[in-house]
Amino acid sequence: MMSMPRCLRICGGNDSLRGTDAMPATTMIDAIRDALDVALTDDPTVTVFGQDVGYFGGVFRCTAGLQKKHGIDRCFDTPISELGIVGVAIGMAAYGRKPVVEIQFADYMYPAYDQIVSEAARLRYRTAGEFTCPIVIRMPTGGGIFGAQTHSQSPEALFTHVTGLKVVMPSNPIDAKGLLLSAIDDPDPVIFLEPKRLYNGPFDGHHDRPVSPWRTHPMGEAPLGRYLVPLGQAAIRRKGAALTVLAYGTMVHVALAAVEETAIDAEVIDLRTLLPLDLETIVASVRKTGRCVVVHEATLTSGFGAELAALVQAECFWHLHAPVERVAGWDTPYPHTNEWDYFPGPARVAAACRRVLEVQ
Amino acid sequence: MMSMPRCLRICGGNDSLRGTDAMPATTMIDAIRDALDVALTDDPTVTVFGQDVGYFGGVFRCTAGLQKKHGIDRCFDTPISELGIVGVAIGMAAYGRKPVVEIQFADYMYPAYDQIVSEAARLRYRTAGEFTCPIVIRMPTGGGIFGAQTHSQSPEALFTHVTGLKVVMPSNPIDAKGLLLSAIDDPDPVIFLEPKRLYNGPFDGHHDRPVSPWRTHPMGEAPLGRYLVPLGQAAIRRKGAALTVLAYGTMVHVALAAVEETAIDAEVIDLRTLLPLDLETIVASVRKTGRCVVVHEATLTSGFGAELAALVQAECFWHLHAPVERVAGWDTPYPHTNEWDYFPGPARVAAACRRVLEVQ
Amino acid sequence: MKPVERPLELFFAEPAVRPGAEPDFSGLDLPAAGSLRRPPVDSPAEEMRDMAFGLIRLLDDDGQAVGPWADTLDLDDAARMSGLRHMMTLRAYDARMLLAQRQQKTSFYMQHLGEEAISCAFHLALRSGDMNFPTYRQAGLLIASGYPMATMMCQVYGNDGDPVRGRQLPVFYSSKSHGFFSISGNLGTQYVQAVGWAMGSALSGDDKIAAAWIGDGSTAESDFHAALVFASGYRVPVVLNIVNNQWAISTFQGLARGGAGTFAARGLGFGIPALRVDGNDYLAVVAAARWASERARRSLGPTLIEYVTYRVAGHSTSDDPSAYRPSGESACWPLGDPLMRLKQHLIARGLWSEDRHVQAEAEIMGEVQAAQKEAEQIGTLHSGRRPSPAEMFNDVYAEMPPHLRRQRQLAGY
Amino acid sequence: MKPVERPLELFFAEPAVRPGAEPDFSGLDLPAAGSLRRPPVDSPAEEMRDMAFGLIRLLDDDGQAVGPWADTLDLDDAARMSGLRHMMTLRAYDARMLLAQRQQKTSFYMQHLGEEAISCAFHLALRSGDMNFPTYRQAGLLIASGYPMATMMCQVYGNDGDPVRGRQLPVFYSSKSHGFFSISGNLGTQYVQAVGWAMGSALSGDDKIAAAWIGDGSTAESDFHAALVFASGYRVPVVLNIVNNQWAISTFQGLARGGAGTFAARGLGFGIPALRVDGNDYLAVVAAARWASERARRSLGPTLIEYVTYRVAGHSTSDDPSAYRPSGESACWPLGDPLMRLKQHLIARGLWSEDRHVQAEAEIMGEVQAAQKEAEQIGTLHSGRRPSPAEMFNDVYAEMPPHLRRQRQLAGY
Ligand SMILES: Cc1ncc(C[n+]2csc(CCOP(=O)(O)OP(=O)(O)O)c2C)c(N)n1
Ligand SMILES: Cc1ncc(C[n+]2csc(CCOP(=O)(O)OP(=O)(O)O)c2C)c(N)n1
Ligand SMILES: [Mg+2]
Ligand SMILES: [Mg+2]
Repeated sequence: MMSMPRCLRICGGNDSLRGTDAMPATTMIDAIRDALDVALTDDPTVTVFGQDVGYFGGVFRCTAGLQKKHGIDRCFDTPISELGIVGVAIGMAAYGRKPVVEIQFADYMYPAYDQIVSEAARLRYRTAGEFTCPIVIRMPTGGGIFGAQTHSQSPEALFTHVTGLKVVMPSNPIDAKGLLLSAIDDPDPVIFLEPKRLYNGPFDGHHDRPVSPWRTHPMGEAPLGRYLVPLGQAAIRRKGAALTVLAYGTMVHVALAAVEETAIDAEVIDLRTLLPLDLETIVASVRKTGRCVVVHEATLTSGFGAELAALVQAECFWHLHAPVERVAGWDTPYPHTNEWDYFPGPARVAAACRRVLEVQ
Repeated sequence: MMSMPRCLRICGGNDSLRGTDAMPATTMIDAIRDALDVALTDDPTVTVFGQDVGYFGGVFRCTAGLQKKHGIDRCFDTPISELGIVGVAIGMAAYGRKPVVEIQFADYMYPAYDQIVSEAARLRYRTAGEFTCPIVIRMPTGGGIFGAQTHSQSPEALFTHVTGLKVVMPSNPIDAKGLLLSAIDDPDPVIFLEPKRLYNGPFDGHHDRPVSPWRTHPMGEAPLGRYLVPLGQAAIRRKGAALTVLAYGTMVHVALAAVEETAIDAEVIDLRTLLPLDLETIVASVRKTGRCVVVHEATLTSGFGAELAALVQAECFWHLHAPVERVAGWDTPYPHTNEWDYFPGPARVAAACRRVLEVQ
Repeated sequence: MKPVERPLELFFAEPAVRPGAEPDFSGLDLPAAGSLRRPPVDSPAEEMRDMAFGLIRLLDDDGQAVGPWADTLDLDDAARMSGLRHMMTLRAYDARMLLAQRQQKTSFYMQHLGEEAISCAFHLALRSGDMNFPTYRQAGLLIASGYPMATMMCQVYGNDGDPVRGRQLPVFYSSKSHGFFSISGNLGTQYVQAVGWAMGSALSGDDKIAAAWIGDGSTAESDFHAALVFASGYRVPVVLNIVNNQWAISTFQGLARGGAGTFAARGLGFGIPALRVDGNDYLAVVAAARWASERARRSLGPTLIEYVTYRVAGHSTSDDPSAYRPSGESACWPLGDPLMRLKQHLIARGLWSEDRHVQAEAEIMGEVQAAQKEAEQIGTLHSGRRPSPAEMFNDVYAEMPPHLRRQRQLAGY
Repeated sequence: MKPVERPLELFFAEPAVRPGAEPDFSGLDLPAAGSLRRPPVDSPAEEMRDMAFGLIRLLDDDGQAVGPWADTLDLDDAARMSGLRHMMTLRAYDARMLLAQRQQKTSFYMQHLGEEAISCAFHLALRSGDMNFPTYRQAGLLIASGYPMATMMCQVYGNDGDPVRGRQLPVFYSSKSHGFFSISGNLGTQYVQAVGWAMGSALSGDDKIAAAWIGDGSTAESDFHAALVFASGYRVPVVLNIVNNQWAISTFQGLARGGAGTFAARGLGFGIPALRVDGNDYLAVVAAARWASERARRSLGPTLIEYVTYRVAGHSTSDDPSAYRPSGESACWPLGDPLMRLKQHLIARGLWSEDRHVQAEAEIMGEVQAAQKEAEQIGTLHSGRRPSPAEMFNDVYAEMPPHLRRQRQLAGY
C-alpha cells in the first residue's frame, strides 16, 4: 500500500545535516508542512484533518496549500469537536488509514482526552493486536505568545502517564520534520507536541530581545524529501562535564542560553521523545556529570520532570553529588500580563544550575 | 446558611477514635453514605447527584436511602454524561450550592476531564475569586475486583498535575467520612478517590485469603455525627526506623502487610491527601529512616510516585542511604485474567523494601 | 435584590411505576403492525419526520407479516428459520454463561434476554467486510455470522483460548473477520469511531459500511453528539443504531430522552433520517436495517434507527433490577418476546411447529454445551490454562519499549 | 473479499463562494418581516416546529416594526433609543480597542462588528440577578447593563485596574454583579454550566434564570450536547442562545450544521422549543429573548434560540478573513447593519434624525475616549501599573498551600 521512498535517517549524534538542492524549509512551520506533504505524497492512506486545516491551512499555517495540492479528501476541515476529530481518526485508523490530525491548541485537547486515553492508547492491547490505532495527533504547545491560560499549556505529563501512547516534542525544524515522519510511520498512536513559540525562530527565553530566524540556526533548515529522526532517541545539544540539563521543546534553547551565559560546562540533552524515553543517554550523562537539572515549561507538580527526577535519582544514585533540581512553570494557570514572570526563563534555569553546582 | 454543628476533629496522630452511642458505620460505604447524610442534613445547599445515585442509591450503594430521606431535589439521578454531571455541578457551585457528585467509576471520568481541568480548577483564579467552584467529585478507584481495564484505574496523577484541584484518597472508614466532610466544606474543587476494593473491608493484597470485615479494624468504625479529618495531613500508620513507606488508599494495607510479613521496622505513612501534600511529615520520616519506598496501584511512569520520589530525593538528599524505590502497577492497561499478576501486592512491596535495605 | 417572586421548579422524570406497584405500559403508544409507510430511501430527511415517531412493525398479533415494509422484504424461508435459530442460540448461550458466572467460572456476565432480535436480525443488512461498533449487548451479530461459540466462551472465561488474552472484561469480544469491533468499557466511544471507520472506507474508494451501536442511556454521552455532527456533516455511510431497552442500569429511558418523544427524534436535529422500529420484531429489524444500509451503500448518508425493546434481565450479573422496577414488568412488556413472535410467524407460515421448536431447543442446547465443554477444556477464569502473565506486557505497543521490557523482567518473565 | 462494487463517497460541505468570486447569499431564505406567527409560550415543542425554520423579523425595509411579535412587544421609546446608544457604544468601544491592539497596547482583541444587536438587546430579557454564560462576543451585555467601560478596558490591557488581575486573555471579562459569568477560552464549556447555574437557582427556590451563549461552530462541541440533555431532562429555566454569525474562524456554518436546515433545529431532537431570529434586528432579538425568558420564569423549561447574523470583521486580531471569504461579502449580507436598521426605525418613529445620530456618535466617542484615558492612566499591557507578579500565586486556592508559598518565595516575593 505504501511506497518505500529513499529514506534519509538522522540520528542522535549526527544532527548537523542541512538543506539540499531546492528550497529547504526554514521555519518549523514549513518543516512540519513539508513532512505532511511528503507523507501525503508517499502514502495514499495518510489523511490530514482538523479545525481550519483545510481550505485555510491552519491558524498557524502548518497545512497551508496541502488541500490544494492533495485534494479535499486528503486534507479537510472539521467541525469544532476535538472528541470528534480524534474519535473519527481512531475509527479511520482501525479501517486502515493513517490519520494525522491537528488539535488547534494543546489546551483544547481535553474534550478528546477520553478517546485518546481510553481508546487510542488501548486498542492494540485490548484486541491483542487485531485492531490498531496508528494515528498522529499534532498540537501547538507552550506559552510565550501572550496566549494566557488557554493558549499556553504544556500537557505532556498527561500523556506520558498513559501507557500505549508515544509522546514527542521537537525543538527545531530538522527534528520536527524527521520526527513527524517517524510518528506518521509509527504503528501506534503518537502525540506530537509542537512548541508554538519555536514556530518562527529559536527562542531562548529572552523575550525582550529581537526574534532570531531559524535560517541562521544549525538545526534551522529541514532538508527536502523524506528522512526520519527515530522516536525514542535523545540528542545531546551541548557536550559538557559539570552538569546535565534535561530539556525538550522551547526549553532546550532556554537551557542552552542559560548555560552559555553562566559559562557553566553543562551537557544539555534534548529529549525529543518523552515516551518511550532515551534513558540510556540520560543516565550515561548524569553518571558522568554527577549533577542534573530538569527543565520544562509545564507546571511543576506531577509534571514530566518528576518522572525524570525519579528515574535519575534511581539510576544515578551513587553518582549524584547534588539533588536533581526541577525548573518548571509555577503551579498556577498561565497568566496573561505576567507571562514573563511565569515563564521559566534563562535566569531561573541559570540559578538552578548554580544551586546544583554549589552543593559540594 | 450552614449551621455549625459540634465538630469533632480527627488529626494525623489521633486516629484511634471509635464509634459512639448508636450505630456507627462499619464499612467504608456506610461511612461515605453517613458523611453525605450529615452534609445533606447540616447544609441545605449540599446537592448529591450522578448516575444511578438517586432512587437506586448508587451501584456501590454509597447513596442508598438518601433520596428517600432528603428528597429528590437533594439527591437525584442524572443522564449518562460525566461531562454533564461535572459541568452542571460547576454552574450550580457558581450559583452558590455545594454539589457532591459521583462518577460511577474513576475510569469514566475522562469525558468530564475538560470541565474539571479547564473549568473547575481554574474558575477562582481566572475570576480573581469572584466565582468559585466548591464541588466534590467522588469516584470509586483502583482494582482488585476483576473489573479489567475500565473498572480498575487509579488516575490520581492526572489530577495532581492540575493546579487548583485538591486530591484526596482515604484508606479506611473513619478517614473516609472525616475527609469527605472536610472536602464538602472546602471552598475549592476536591477530587475524592474511593478505593473500591476497601469498600467492604481492609484489603492487604492477599486476594487468596478470606475477606476481613472493617468491624475488626481499628479504623473501621466511623463515629456518628459530624467530624472532620483535615485535608493536607498525612497519618503515620506504623512507626518505624528502618525505612519509610509512602502509600495511600488500598496500598496502605498492602504496605502494612508487607512490612509485617518481612518484619522490617518500616514507618508507613498514609498520605490521605495527595494535593496539597503533607510534605513535612514525609520529609521528617525519611530524614529519620534514610530510606524510602513509594507504593501505588496506578501505572508507574509519570504516576504520583514520580512526584513523591522527586520531592524526597530533593528534600532528603543528604539523608538518603539508597535511591527511592517505586512500586506501582505495571505500565500496561489493567488486565482481567491476570489481575493478581498486575496488582502490586505485598510480595512486590516486600521485595522493594528489601532491595532498599540491602543498599549499604 | 428583590424578594423571590415565583420560585422556579425543576422537573424530575420518573418511570410510571416503581417496585411495589403494578407494571404499566399504557404510556407506550403502539401503532398496529403494517400501519407505517415505507418512504423511498432517497427521500429528504425533512419529509420523513413521521418515521421518527411511528413504529415500524411487520408481525401482527397472528404472526403475519403485513404492510409496505413486509411487502418489500426480500427474505426467504430459510433465512427466516435461521433467524429463529440464531435467537434461540443466543438465548441458550446466555443461559449457560449466566450459570457459568454463578458457578464462579468467570467474574461477570451480561445477557441479551428480550433483545435477541436486534443484533441477530441486523446482521442481515451487512455484507462481509462491513464493520459493527457494538456495545456489550450485540453478541447476536457474532452468532448470526457464525463466529465460533467456543471462542466466545474462551473470551468470557479469559482463558488461554481467549483471542484477547484475558485482557478484557467478559463479553468484550472482538473479531475483525466477523465485522465486530472491539468493545470498549467506556460507553459511547465507539459511536464516533464507527463514523470514522466509514469515512475511512469512503476515502479509500471502498464499498464497506459501518454500523454504530449505543444504548438509550448512553445517547447522553458526548460521543453520540460528535458522531451525529460528523456523520451529518460529511454524509457518512454509517447506520447509527440506538437500542432503547427502557433501562440504563436503574435509570429509565425517559431521563436521557428528556422532552423528546423518542430517541429517533435526535436525528431530526441534524437532518439525519430516523426510523423507530419494533425491536422485538425480527422482520421489522431486518427491513429497517436494510433500508438504512441501502442509504449508506448509495452514499446517501447516515440513518438513525431506534429499536424499541425491553431489557428483561438485570443490567449485568452485578445488578438486581427488582430494587428499581416492578418484578413483573417484563412479562407485561407489550411488544412480547422476540423469539415467540418469530416462532409464531414461522408456524403461521407453515415452516415450523411446537414439536420442531422443542427439538431445536434441545439440539441447540446440545451445541452450546459442547462448545462450553470445549472452552472449559482450556480453562475458566480461576482454573485451567490462562494466558501467561508475561503476555500482560505484549501489545501495549507494536514493539516493546525498554521500560516495559525492564518491568517484565522485574515481574519475573 | 469481493471487488468493490460501488465506491462510497463523502460530502465535503463548502461555502457558496470563496475569495475571488462574487459574494452570494441567494441560498439564505429571507421571509418578510412580520410574517412568522407568535405561539403562546406554553405551546408544546412539537407544535412549534415551524419556529425553528422560519425567521422572526420585526423591522421591515422601511424601519417599521410589524407583525405579531411587534404588536406584543412592550418596549417604550426611551428603551428603543438607548438600544441604539448601546450598539453605537459597543461599536465605538470595539474600534478603539482594535486600534489599541494595533498600537500594541494589548496582545489581542475580538470585535462584535455586525453582531451588536444580539447581546445589547438580549439584556432586556434579563433581570438583576440573572446570569449570562457568554462567549467572547457578547460584551454588549456588559455595556447595556452599565458596566464601567474603563474597567472593561483595564481587563483588555491586563493592567492593575483589571478585576481579573491580568490573568485572562483580553475580552475575557467577568462580572457577577452584572450577570456576566467568566469567559472560558475553551469553547462550549459554559453552555452546560449555565444549565447547572439555573438548576442551582431552581433548587434553591430562587427566581433567577440563566442564559447560555455559544457560536455556530462551537455547537459541535460536546458541552452543547450535555447542556441540551440536562436542560431538556430537568426542564431547566435557561435560555440557550446560538449566535450563528456564518463563520467559525475560516469554517463556514454549514459544516457544523450538517444536514440540518438550521441550528435552531438542534433543539427539536430534544423536544426543546426553538426560535430562529433575525440577529440584526434589535427588536426581534428583544421580542424572542423575552418570549424565551418568560418560558424560563414560568418553569416551562429551556428555549433554544438561533440568531442569524454575520461576523463582519476577522475572527480576532490574529485573523485575516480575506484568505477564506470574498472581501465584499459583509457588504452584501442581506440582513444589513443592525445599527442602521434600528436607527432607521427610530427615524421612522420620529424619535431620531441623521443630525442627532452624528451628534450622538461624537458624544459616544468622547465617552469612550475618556474611559480609555482613565484606563491608560493605570497602564497598558506593556507599560504602566500591572498586577504584581506576586499575585500570580493568589486565587489558585482560597488559601495558599505550602508548595505554592514556597514557589512564590522562590520567585522572589
Ligand atoms: C463513560 C461511562 N460511564 C458510565 C459507565 C457505567 N455504565 C455501564 S453500562 C451503563 C448503563 C448503560 O445503559 P444503556 O446505554 O441504556 O445500555 P444498556 O445497558 O441498557 O444496554 C452505565 C451507566 C460506563 N461504562 N462508561
Ligand atoms: C475547545 C476549543 N477548541 C478550539 C478553539 C479555537 N477556537 C477559538 S474561536 C474558534 C471558532 C469559534 O467559532 P464560533 O463558535 O462560530 O464562534 P464565533 O467566533 O464565530 O463567534 C475556534 C476554533 C477553542 N477556543 N476551544
Ligand atoms: Mg438501555
Ligand atoms: Mg461563528
